[in-house]
Amino acid sequence: MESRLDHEYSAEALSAAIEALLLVAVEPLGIEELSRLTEAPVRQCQAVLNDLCGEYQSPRRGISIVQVAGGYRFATKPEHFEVVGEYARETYDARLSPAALETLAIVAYQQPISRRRVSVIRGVNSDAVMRLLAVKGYIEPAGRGTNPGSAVLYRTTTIFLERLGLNSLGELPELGKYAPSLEIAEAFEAALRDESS
Amino acid sequence: MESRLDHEYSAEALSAAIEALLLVAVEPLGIEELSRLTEAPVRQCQAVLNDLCGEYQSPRRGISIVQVAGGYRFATKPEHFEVVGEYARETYDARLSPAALETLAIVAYQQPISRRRVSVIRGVNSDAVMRLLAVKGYIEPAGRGTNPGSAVLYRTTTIFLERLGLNSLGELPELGKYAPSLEIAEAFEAALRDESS
Amino acid sequence: MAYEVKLDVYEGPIGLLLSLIQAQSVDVYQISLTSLVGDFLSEIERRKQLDLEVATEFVLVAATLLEIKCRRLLPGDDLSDLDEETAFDDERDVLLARLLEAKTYRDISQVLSSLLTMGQRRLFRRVGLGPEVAHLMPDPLDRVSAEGLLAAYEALMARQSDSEMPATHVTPLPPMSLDQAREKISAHLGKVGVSTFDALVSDSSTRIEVVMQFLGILELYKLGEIEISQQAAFETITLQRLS
Repeated sequence: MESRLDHEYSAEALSAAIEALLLVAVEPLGIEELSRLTEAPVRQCQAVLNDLCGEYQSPRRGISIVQVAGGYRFATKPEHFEVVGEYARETYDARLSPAALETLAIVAYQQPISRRRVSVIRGVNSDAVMRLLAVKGYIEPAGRGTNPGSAVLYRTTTIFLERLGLNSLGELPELGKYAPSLEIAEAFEAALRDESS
Repeated sequence: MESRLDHEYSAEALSAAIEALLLVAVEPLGIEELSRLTEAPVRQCQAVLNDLCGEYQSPRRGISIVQVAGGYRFATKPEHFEVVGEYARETYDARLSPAALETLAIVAYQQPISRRRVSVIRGVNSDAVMRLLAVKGYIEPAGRGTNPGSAVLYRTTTIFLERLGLNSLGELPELGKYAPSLEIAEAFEAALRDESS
Repeated sequence: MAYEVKLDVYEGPIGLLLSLIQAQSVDVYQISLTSLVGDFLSEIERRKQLDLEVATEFVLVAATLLEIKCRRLLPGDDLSDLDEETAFDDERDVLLARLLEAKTYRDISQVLSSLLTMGQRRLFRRVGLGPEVAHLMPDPLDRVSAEGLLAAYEALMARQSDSEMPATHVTPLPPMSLDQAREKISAHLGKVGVSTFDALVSDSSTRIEVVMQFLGILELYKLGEIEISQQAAFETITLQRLS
């Protein structure tokens, strides 16, 4: 295969090309994708990328390359949040109401899931909250269920993973650990059974 | 005025903060705006920025800071256009083409309109598509809404009209029966605004 | 289509119940069902006053709660029909399971919230392609006419009206609170002195109204304002005003 540069990449040229790709990417770029786009071997890409990440660690830099949602991405460093956050508030508003957070948690752990099913779990029509989450980019349609006439199913997005700083859904906190303890369950049950307890 | 860092910025910290701002800025940032956001004097900002631009000149870097009308922004260097173009084509063909048409249609028929509202109508986050359309020259900012803190509104450009062979917006095909849905979109947007506040 | 959505509405009946339980006491062992039922009903009442549509689900949960409460208020335990008991237990278990599920998601949403707060301190570049490479991007208006643009817009708008909330999903709450039920019973017995339960609820069209009035009777009985008599289970209930 012919290389785009018509010659073997030098480490420096490959590093620069990867840097350029990361600047224009709207989603995290995985190492395979970088390798395919640059037509350089995965191993070389990874080595170059590791060095590049290291360079941006320097305190002189206000930005860094972070690994998130299964790929690499340019991001501002947390210490500049005060300055950057003010500028970007309109574009990057991440605040969510408790209802939206609960809905997001349900989608995150039960995806792919229909709006209707979310409404059933929450016991209240959740269409508007689901729309808000889609507009904010946290969830997206993921096709339809397998039966004819099935509803649209939703899943979380890479933006969701980015905002939470997770590399994959597998890094979500384990649901089982947050199930109510036996004591709580018993107390709830008692509340629904015996007036005296 | 008190500095955000509770002390005078070191040149290094200011440089890092400016770098972070330039990374996330949607529009080029002017020197006055950088000074206001960082709360550092214009002169200091300019000096630091000149050094920063110089650093990115290095052939090791695949990106640079360019000065355009209105301010400074990050850009990819010309020698990487080919690899970046390949990414642009792939991303665009796979994901963005139908979305772009839909988005452009909304802007055309509902202008001036904010990015957020377009997302509300489409039901998915449309920021990336809006930016691509702006880069392509089909839409452009048309000032802000009348309320304080209003979002930037977008409209179609003359390039858009030329491309479609129209003399004016009045020549856009007339809307049929779906026009009343505007109210639905407005009701949703109102609901979402309540929700996120 | 005129409707109003308020922040409150986003909390479902199970979530509301959970909030009330957690607001009531830090010690979950001290939960009082009576005040739970009262709080739940007055919250539904408040939402109704805000002129909001209240989901059927709220009414169903209220009915289950009321049923649980009714059983406790009843002297003895004569309702020993096995099928009915089992059905009641199932209903209560479902409510319990949903409460525990809601608590799980509520707790974990706190974790997501703190991850989001931390994640927010680091902002990603979303600007995408710069103008310098605009010419490398395919043209979205390639092969697209003004009519094509209109078609895309109309298809989008049609899809949007399809995804409207179905009006059947929510129903208005029947217009009766516990207080109103008690007042109605007192007024009714004040007029006729003695009445059957069937006569009392003859003008009530919904299950929840009947349940409300049944609960009202039990409360008035506890307060010693009325006398209740019934020959056997499912026989006619006779109500008589005392004093």
